Amino acid sequence: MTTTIETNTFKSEEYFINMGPQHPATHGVLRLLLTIDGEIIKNVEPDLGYIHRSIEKMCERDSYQQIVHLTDRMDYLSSHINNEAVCLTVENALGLEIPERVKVIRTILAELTRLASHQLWWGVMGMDVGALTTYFYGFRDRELINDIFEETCGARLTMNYNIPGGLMFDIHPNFVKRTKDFIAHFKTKLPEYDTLLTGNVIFQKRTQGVGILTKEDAISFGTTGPVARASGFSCDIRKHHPYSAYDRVQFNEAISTVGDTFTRYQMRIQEMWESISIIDQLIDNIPDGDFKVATNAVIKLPKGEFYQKVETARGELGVFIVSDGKKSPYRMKFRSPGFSNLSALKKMAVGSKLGDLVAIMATLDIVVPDIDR
Amino acid sequence: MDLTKDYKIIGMTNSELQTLINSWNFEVEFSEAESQFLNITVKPENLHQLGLQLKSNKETSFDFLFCVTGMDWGTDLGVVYHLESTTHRHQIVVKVKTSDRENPTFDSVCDIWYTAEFHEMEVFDFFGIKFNNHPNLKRLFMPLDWVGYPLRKDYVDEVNMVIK
Amino acid sequence: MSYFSDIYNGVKTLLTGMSVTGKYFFNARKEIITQQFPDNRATLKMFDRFRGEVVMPHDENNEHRCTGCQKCELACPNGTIEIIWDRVVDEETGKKIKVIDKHIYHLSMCTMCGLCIEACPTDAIKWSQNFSNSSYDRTQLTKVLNKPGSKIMPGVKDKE
Amino acid sequence: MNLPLSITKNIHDWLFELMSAPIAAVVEMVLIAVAFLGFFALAGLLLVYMERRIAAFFQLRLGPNRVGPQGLFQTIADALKLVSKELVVIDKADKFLYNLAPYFVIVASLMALSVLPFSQEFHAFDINIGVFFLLAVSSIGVIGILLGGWASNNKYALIGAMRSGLQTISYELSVGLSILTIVLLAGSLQISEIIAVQQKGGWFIIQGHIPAFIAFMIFMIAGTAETNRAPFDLVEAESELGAGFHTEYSGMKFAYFFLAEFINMFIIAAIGTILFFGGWLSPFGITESIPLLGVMWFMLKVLGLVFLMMWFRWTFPRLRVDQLLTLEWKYLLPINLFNIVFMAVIVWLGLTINF
Repeated sequence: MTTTIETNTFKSEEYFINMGPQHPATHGVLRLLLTIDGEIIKNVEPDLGYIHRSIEKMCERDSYQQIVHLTDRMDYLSSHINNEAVCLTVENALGLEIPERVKVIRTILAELTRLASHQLWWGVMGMDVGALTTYFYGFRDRELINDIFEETCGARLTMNYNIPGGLMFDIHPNFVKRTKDFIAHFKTKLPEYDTLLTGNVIFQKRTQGVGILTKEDAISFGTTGPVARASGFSCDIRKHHPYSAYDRVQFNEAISTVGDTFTRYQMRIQEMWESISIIDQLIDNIPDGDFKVATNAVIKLPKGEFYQKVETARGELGVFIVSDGKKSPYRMKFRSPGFSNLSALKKMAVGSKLGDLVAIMATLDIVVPDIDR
Repeated sequence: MDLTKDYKIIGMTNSELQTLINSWNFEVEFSEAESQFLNITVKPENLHQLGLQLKSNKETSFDFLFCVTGMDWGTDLGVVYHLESTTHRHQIVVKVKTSDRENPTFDSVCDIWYTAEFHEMEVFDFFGIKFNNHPNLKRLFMPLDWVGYPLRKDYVDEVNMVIK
Repeated sequence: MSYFSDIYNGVKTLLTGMSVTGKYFFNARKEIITQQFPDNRATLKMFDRFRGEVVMPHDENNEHRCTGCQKCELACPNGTIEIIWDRVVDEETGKKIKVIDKHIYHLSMCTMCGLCIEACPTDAIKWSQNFSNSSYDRTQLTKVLNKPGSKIMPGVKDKE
Repeated sequence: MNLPLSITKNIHDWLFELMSAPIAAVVEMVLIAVAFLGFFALAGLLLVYMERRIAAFFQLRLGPNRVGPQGLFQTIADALKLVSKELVVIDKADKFLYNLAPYFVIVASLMALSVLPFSQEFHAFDINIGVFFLLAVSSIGVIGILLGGWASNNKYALIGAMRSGLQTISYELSVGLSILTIVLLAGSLQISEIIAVQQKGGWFIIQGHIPAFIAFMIFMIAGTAETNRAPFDLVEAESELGAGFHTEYSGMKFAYFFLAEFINMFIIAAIGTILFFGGWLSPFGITESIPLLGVMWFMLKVLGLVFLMMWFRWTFPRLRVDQLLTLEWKYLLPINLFNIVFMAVIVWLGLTINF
C-alpha cells in the first residue's frame, strides 16, 4: 500500500460493495454497484451486459421467421408472449387476417405463460426473503404448465410455437383436458400461496412500506406491468390496446395506489387469479378453423415503421421494426419491460437496508437476458 | 379512489395534435406515412424544448416515454422517441437526426422523462450518439474498452459477426 | 390494545404458515414430486412432439425422403444444417437431378426451433424424442443424418 | 436392574484400582473427552442428515437417499469430501485470526455439550452453576463468528459478522431471562437439582403453566436466534450476503462452522428439554425403573425440539436487521420481564401445579 490511510477512530465511512454478477439475489448475471453506509444503501448503480448477445443486431441479418426464435431467449419466462409480439408486428405489417382459432390459442398460451412466470417469481420471491420452501411449491405447479407446453409445442421453455401467420402446428388433442386439469389443481393451490407467505407477519413486515414508488415516478421511469400498476399507473396493454383475443374476455386490471413492495407482490397474485379466469373463459370456446394462414416462404415487409406492444409477465414489451422492404428488418428494437423497470431501482432502493434491496429486486421480477438482450 | 379506468379514451387525433404542435413554432416536420403514429421530426437544438412542451402542456401531456430507439439511416444518425400520454392516451413519435457521424450530439431528455437516462446510455453504447447534460453517460452493455459502435450500419467485426 | 393484538395476530399467522408446511411434511409420502431420473428411464416417456434432435427416418430398404432441396439449410437460423449434394442423371427421365451425399447436422449449434422441419417439403427429417445427447467429445455432436449407402425413396420429388 | 446404573461407576472404580489417583483422573478425563468428541461428530453428522431429509419432506422432495440405506451415509461422504478439500488461503486476510476463528466456535459448543445430562448416569460435569455455565460458554461462539467475518477481509463476511454480534448481544438477554424464570421455579442452577425438582413435582412446563409456557416460547424464539438459524439467519442470509461470515472459508474450516451450528441447535434444544420437559425423565414415570432408558427419553425430547426449530426454518421468511432488534427490545424483553414477576408471584403464592 502506497497510500496512507487516515486513522481516525470511530469515523463512519461509506463503503462500496459489488453485488453480482454472481450473487444469489440478482437472478442471473446482473451486477449492482452498491454504496453502503452500514446497512443503509446510499447509491445503487446497475452494471449490465454480462449476458448481452446483441439480439437486435442479429435480427438485422435474419429472416422474419428466424427472428421469432431469438425472442425466446430474451425474457425466457414469457417466451411465448415475446414470440407473439414479433408475429403480431409482422402480421399487422403484412395486413394478414389471422384466424380466430389462432387468436384464442395464443391468448390461452400467453396466459399460461404468465401464470408460469408468476409461479416461478413467487417461489423466488419467497426464497429472496428467506422462506426457501416456497420455491418448491411454486415449481411444483409450474411443472404442470411446462408439461402442457411440452405436449403441444415440443419444448418447455423456448417454445417457438408462433410463426408469422399463425401457429407452427395445431394444438395437441390433450391440450384442453390438460389445461383444465391444471386450472382445477391450481385453484386449490393458489390460496395456499396466501396462507404460507402473503399472510405471514414476518413477510408483511419485510415488504410493507419498503421501496415505495410514486405514480409520477412510475410513469416517468417508464415502468410497466405489476410494478407500475402497484403505484396506480394503469398500463395494462391487454386493456388499453387489446390484441389477440383479449377484447372478448372479461378480466380486471390488477391495480393499487400504495406502490410498495408488498403491493407489487399482491398485484402478481391478483394477476394469477385474472389469468385463471381468462383461461376459464376461453378454454371451452376454442373455435374451429385453420391454425395458420399461408404466407410467402420469404416474408418481405412493406417499407415503413411498425410498432406493436404486448403485455408480458413483466410489463410492456414493444417491438419496433423499421423495414426497408427487404427480407430482413432494417432496424429492430425490443423495448424490454425489465430494462425500464430496473432504471427505477435506484429511486426505490436508496435509503433502505440491504435486506430491503433484495426484496425490492425480487418484486421487480428481473430476468437479466430480457434486460441485456 | 376509483381506479377503474375508461379504456376507450382516445385523446387528440393526429390532425389535432399536428395543429397544436404547429402552433408552438418549433420548425418541425410531420409525417404520417409508413407508420401508425404521427411522426414529428425536430431539429436537434429544439429537441429539449419540444420535449418539455410536450410533457408540460395540459392538452398533450406526453408523460410516458415508452421507447427510445437509436437509428442509423445510412447517412444520418438519430434517435426515435415513442411517447404516450397516460391521461389522454394518445401517442406520438418524435424523431431527431443529425448527419454528423463523427461526433453526433443531442440534448438529453432524462430530466423530463427519467427513463431516458438508461435508454440514452444504451443508444450511446450502440450508436455512439452523445447526450448533453446526461448525468452518467457510459457504455452500458458493451465492455468499457470496446472499440466502435456495433449497431451502426458501417460497423465491421470480422471475428464476432457472422454474415449470411 | 394494538400491542397485544399485534402479538396475537403475528403468532396466529406464523402458526397458519406452519400448518401449510406441516401438512406437506406429514403427507410427504403422497406429495413428493421428485422423479428419480436414471432409475425411471424405462418408464419415462417423452411427449411425441418433444424436440430432442433432428433425425432422418430410413425405411427397411435403407431409403430416405430427402431430395436435397436445401430448404432446411436456408430455414435454419444458426447454420446447423449443411447439405453436400451432387447432380446425377436420372435413369428413367434422363434429366439431371439433385441427390444428397451427406446431410450434416451440427447438434451443438441447434437451438431446437423447429424451422427446418416446418420447411421440409417432403417430410424427410423429423424430431426424435431422444434427450440424452451429452457426450465427451464435441465432434460426436456433428452427425450425418443419412445412413451410408442410402438412397432416396422412389417417387419422392421436389415440388418445384 | 441396577447394573446399567453403575457402568460409569464401575469404570471409575476400575481405573482408580489400576493406577494411582492422579493418573487415573487424567485417563478418565481423556476418556470422557474422547467420548464427547465422538458424540459431537456423530450427532453433528446425524443432525445434518436429519435436517436435509426433513427439509426435503417439507419441500416435496426426497432428500439424500443414495449413499447407504436411506442415504444415511450421505453426510459421512460429505464430511470426507470436506476433509479432502483444499483449505483456501486468503491473501489479504489476517492469517492468525482467520485460522483461529473456527476453533473458537467449535470449542464453545463442545464445552457447552459437556454439561448436558444424557441420563441420571451419563452426566460428565455436574457443577452447581450448570445452567449459568451453559449460557456463558455458548455465547463464546459468537467471538469466533466475529473474528472469522472480520479476519477474512471480505465485506459480505464483515456485514454478516457484525449482524451476528448485534443479534447475539440482544438475544442473549432473552435466553437468560427466560431461563431465570425457570430457575425461580427450580430454586437451583445445578442441572441435576433442576431435574430432581421436576421428578418430584412434574415437568416445569406443566408445573409453571402459563408463565412457563410463555418462557418456553420466548426461549425457543431467542434460542433460534442464538443459533443463527432461520428466520434469524441474517448472519449468513444467503440471498443477501452470499454465505455471510463464512464466505471465505473452505474445506474443514467451513465444516467446523457448519457442525457447530448444528451442535448449537442441539444444545439449545437440550437446554429447553432440561428446563421445560424434565430432561431424561420419562412421561408419568413409566420407565423410571430402567434408568438407562433416560438417554432415549432425553434424545427423543431434544430431537422433538430440534424438529420444531427445523420446522421454523423451512416455513418462515427471514427478518430484517432492524426488525430483529424491534422484536427483541419491544416485544420479547418487556414480556420476559413481566413474566419473571408473574412467575415469582406464582411461586410465592404457591399456585404451581404439583402432582
